[in-house]
Amino acid sequence: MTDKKRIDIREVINQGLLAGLVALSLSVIGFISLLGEREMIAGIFTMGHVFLFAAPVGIASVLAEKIKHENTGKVLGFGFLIGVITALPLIVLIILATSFDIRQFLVNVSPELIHLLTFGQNLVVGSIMLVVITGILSLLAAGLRLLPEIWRRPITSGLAWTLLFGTFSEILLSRVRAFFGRGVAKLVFSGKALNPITALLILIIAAAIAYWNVTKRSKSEQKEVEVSPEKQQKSQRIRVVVGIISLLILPLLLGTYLSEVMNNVGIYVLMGLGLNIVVGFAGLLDLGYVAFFAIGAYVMGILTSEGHLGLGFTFWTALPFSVLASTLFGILLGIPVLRMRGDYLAIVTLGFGEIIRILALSDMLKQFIGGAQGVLQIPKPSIFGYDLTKPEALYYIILIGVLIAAFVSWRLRDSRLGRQWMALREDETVAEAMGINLVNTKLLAFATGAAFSGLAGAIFASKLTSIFPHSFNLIVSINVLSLIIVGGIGSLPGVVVGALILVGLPELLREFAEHRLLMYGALLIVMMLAKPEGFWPSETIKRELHAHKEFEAGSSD
Amino acid sequence: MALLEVNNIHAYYGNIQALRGISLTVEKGEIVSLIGANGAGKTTILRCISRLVGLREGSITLDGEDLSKSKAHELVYKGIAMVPEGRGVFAKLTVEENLEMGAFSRDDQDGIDNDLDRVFSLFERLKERRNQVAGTLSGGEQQMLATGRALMARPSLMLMDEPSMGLAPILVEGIFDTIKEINAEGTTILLVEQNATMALQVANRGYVLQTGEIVLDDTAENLQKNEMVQKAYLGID
Amino acid sequence: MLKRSFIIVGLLVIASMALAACGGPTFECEDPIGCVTYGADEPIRIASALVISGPNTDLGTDSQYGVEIAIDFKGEIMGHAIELQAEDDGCSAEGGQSAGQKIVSDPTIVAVVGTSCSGAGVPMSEVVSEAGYAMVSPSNTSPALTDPESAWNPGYLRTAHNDKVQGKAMADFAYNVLGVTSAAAIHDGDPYTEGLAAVFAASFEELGGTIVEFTAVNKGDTDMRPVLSAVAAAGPPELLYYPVFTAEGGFLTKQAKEVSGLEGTVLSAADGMISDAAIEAVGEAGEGMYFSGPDLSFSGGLYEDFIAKYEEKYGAKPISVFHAHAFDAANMIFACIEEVAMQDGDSIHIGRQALRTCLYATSGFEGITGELTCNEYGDCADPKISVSQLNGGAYERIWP
Amino acid sequence: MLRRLQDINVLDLVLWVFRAVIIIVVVWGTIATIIENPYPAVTWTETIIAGIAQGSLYALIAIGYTLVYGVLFMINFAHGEFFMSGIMTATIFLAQPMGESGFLDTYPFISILLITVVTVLVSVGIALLTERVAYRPLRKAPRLVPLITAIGASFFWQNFIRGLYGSEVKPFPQMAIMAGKVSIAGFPILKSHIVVIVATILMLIGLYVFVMKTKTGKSIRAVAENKDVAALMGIDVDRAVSTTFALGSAMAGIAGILYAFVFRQVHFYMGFIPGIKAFTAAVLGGIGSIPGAALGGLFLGMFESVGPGLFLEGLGIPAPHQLKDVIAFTMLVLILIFRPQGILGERLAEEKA
Repeated sequence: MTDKKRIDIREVINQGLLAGLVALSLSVIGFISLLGEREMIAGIFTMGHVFLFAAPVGIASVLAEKIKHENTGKVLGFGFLIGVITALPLIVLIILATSFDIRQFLVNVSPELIHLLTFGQNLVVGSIMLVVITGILSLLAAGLRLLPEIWRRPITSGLAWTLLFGTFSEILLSRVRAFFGRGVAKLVFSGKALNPITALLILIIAAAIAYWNVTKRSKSEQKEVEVSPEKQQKSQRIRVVVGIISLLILPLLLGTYLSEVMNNVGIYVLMGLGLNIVVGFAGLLDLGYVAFFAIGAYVMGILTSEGHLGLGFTFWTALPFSVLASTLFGILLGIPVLRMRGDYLAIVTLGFGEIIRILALSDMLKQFIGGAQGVLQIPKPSIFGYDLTKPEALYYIILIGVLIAAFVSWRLRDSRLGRQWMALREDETVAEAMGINLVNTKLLAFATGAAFSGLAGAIFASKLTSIFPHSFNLIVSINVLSLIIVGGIGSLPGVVVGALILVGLPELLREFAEHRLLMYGALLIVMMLAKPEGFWPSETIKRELHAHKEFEAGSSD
Repeated sequence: MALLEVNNIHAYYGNIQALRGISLTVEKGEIVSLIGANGAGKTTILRCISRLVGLREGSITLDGEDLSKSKAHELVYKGIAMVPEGRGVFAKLTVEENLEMGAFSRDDQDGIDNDLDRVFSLFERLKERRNQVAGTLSGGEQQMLATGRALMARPSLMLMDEPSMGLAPILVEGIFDTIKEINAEGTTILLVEQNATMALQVANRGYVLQTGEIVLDDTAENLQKNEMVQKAYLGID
Repeated sequence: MLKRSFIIVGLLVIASMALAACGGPTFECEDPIGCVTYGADEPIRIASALVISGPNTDLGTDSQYGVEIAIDFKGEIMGHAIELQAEDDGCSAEGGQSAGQKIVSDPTIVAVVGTSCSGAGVPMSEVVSEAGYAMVSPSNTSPALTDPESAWNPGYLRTAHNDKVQGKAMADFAYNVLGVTSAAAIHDGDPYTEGLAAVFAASFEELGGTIVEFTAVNKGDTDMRPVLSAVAAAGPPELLYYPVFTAEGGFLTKQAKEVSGLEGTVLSAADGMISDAAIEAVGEAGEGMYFSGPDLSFSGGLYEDFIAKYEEKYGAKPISVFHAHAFDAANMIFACIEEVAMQDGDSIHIGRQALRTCLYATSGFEGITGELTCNEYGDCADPKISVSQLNGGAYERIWP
Repeated sequence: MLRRLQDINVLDLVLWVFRAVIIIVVVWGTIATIIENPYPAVTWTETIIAGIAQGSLYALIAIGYTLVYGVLFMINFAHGEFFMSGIMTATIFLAQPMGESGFLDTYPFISILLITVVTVLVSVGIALLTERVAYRPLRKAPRLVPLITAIGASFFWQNFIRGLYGSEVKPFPQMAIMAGKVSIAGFPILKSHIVVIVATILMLIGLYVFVMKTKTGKSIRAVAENKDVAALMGIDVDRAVSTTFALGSAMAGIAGILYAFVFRQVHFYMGFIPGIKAFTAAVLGGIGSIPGAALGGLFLGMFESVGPGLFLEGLGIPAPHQLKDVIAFTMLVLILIFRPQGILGERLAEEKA
């Protein structure tokens, strides 16, 4: 344990090649060139460059951390070497692409990619530039590790914030434009990207704040501040109040589009809260959760539509029916799977989800629920004659739904039923032996989960004003399952965090367009490897996971 | 030099410390018994030695060779075989296949065939059922199978975890007779047993374990006479 | 500590934003739903909302190229450059709504070219209309979108043909030109496909033919033999019409040749399968097959210039069908901007209602796709449907 | 006690109603179809053969699922991508150029051999990489965690391959030796279907012999039962798991080749749905059981092919083939209500569920 890992030159070469392969892969799948069109800092670099250099810089940094106790020259040298080696596979690609037509096999090895890789220069000059630039960037990354924290932290923090602002510059641009007018927007941004001067400013401010934090913390370490429990309670209460107020005024700050994004997140939060009961609390793996969402949406759609299918209900009169219908289906679909376990349950529920979707799509039911043409002309909810058409207004409906669902979940978790669910999750047989009625407990979990999902579906239908069967495919179920696990299974705030990451973030990163699912997949893997308990884990699950970690046996490394 | 030397090992399950500085030795040709109550850490010691559980501190050496860097599947190549707790036969494999798995580390087909005959002569019952799936065997037969399977590796040291557990008393005697027989043929044995009476009868030496620590170690004879051992483990008041 | 600095930086940003800016234009807008003002050397901003991700990428990208070329050709309007904000409609209702909300959250955008897919068009036309914007779709063909009884919204127009036209034209071709009297139709559950197949079937029966089977497969299906066998058993029909997309269309075409009873059946599909990829996918099995679609045999110098520019700019022949429709859509918008924009010193003001009114009043507009005249519900296409045949690995226009 | 009895009775009642409804619909539909007799015999044979061929593909993919499940108890959601990636690569780099140059028809067997080698190498390579990076570190984590990484891996590979080769449908050239039909007992059957069925049977026998008779096969079974004890026997568990992944993905890769022979076009998305179907087939047959997976695959293929025509046509339901997945999943539920462990599955021990 204690002996320091020695890193020899072979390992450095391997790591460099690894970085090179990552960069090469990102290049040949068109990731780099697609993002190459998206400037981060106007005229200086694009998002494509960020991803191109991410691998060597990251790996050099990690490696440097491991060997930073050794001499400076070695650390810097190794860093530089990693960068140089990274460039080699890319140079091979450049040579291949310029001498053969490899595009007939690999469609994304486009001239734009080669242009980006060679910085617009010819083969030789471009390759040399590539080697030098990756080398120097990796060297700097390695060098950063050698700096004392008081310098390192401000620099990394400044860079991170600049990149963050650059990434979201389009959103920021629209916000700045909305609040300060186009004049200011033009001052801060060039096109959609950050102006170099703005970028520099952000870097300096963020670095200064980080510096201030570092120095302050080293001071505050000397005098530990005691916080009395009353004070803590009070600050907790203040935090809750501030939280609620900021939730209430959020749409005013966010504007139309971001409110729309928040609404999408909110609908997923509602579904996530429901599935969290089924999977997180009761441990029943449900892969067809979208079925209840669909049922809620379709009931709302049919009841309220102003088209030929509709029955003329209003949003508010239809809402109870939507929720009720999904709940009933939750119980109905729950019954045949009561005796199934684990993966059998998973595939059967997945089947249910598909059955509902296909039936919605089918010609068989077309005359009742619209088939492929969907249900159109669904009115938006209205309150006192005021139509909630704008996302900013709809936000409050969703917020209320989420708060109710969160409150119910929270109360259920600590209730008798909640403890029965936990017991069920731990061990079904033991739970049964303890006198827990498995049938009721399981059906209640399915019913509650379905009710939340039905509510989400009802709001979804009304928000979208038209529903099509394609909106209810398997990906939705997978998305909801992933978001509760990424957030931290069984944890209520985790659902919100998960939804923000998996639903909100991709909305904002529309540049990634066709690579969104690739990023999503990679994120899920990395996330599970690094933080299997999720971003905001519930306490019990965290404990369990750590027990598992410590259990590590000698047989697997 | 002792065949097996366990030196001051600490092991944890989660944050719970299961072993607190265990040291013990097993000499070549011995039968050493580890006795102790449920949860005292007996099984954990065997799992540490066989590398199924990681160590936080301490060392384990076999014939002077450090084992702490080895992986579980390498140990059998170094001469350690284990009869795991609950027997751990492969229920869906046949008796013969189970025994073949015991000889997984070996390539000498002739030698394996010989040893197969030897195991079958040691346990006649297994021979009758050689093509039967192991899950259908009785508890005693499964114990025979697990023991025979360990023998198939031709180990120099055999770790046995609770061989008598869940068996009828008549069978228990048979098992301990077999243990003696195996030992007589030259295999060193480290035995973990709750049935302290039997364990100390066959053993040369013994260790008494309490809540992760060794509280007594002596020859089997002396331990049998020890008042505390008699009270706590032998059921003699 | 990262959390702390996050909060601080976040607060700084929010606080600075909250200090909402003051000042405004001196111009008085009299338009009932608002005006867009572009100051000196500010570009006129239009948005596109086309499918530029997912399996239908080609459809949207091609249209986007059409818009980009329109911008290049136009250069500037009244001294203002034109800037395109490209959004993705995701070819889904959710995607359409998100894209729509994103567009209407930007008050500097004057009009939209989009959407690609009808499913995205339904919610988006509502969002866009409500916010007072105007949109012209190059490729929505669903009848619902311009049906005032259904999903029509003021502010929605399109240069693409209505499915009713294509389905009818195909039925006409089959019955009157090919002389077949029995047919079967297969759709794949896509609203576009289903609508087209349904119109075809209805029109064909109206003409006096019989539809022996109207059935469906699913997207993602590979083994079409059972459904094709059922079709063969029901007729076999003289003509099989499956207006689906490349993947399923490829399977249907190849397997139809292998199913007993369908050897003599004429195969036909629609514009979802007019692409180089589709030619490759159907391979030899597709020889002699018919494809209905918008008439792309455009002529005139404008189209030649367009294609030349397209090839120069994107290094390829057009990758899908609706680039010209998109080009026309953009130009319709430009023409109306020019008509309604009010010069005010270096600035210009565009009344949103005025722009809409102008668009709906478009009449006899000379575009690549023909002479565009909008009706009161925004159908502007000069609907020329043609049928091509796949001959020697290339589409050959044979009708009309 | 009484209350519990009541609950179970009600539950049983509902389940019986469930079963009865499905069975009545199926039987009624079948009888109606038979009376109506809409199809000639040739349609039935074609449909059945197509079902067997499709079922064979499902079986081959399902075996990979079941092997991995048997060893790791994890749902390897990415398995469909192993199936897709190999044949995609071979199509782009081998089959298409060879088809254009005519090599494919001049040397058909060499071509098939080359395609097989490349396909299997790529499929196995991707499977091993995925196992090493995304699954192995999580072997001791709770079961949902590797499920999520598997879903992640599925999305990742799907879109990676799409990025590499593009999103269009890629035609796989028709091979002359596989074109056309042969007549067996008076019924014309596609040559490619025969190839698929024969190849599947051979692969299944080969795999069965490997797993049951060879030392490696036995060691895999031992690892499946108990990893710790297997390690004590000297079996390198990591290697056994890798071998299992390699075996499963090789089967999937070969399924990909057979798919290309029958359907003659490949696509980056082609693995996702067969992956889910194979998972269904594995569960239908009893997950963890190799013969079960084969049988489940066959059942599923048959239900999908024959089911719509047989069960629904007679009921006068429009576009019955649209509902083939509904039939497949309903049959799954029906079978699992009768036998919760699948057709050939053993009752799962508690700790595995």
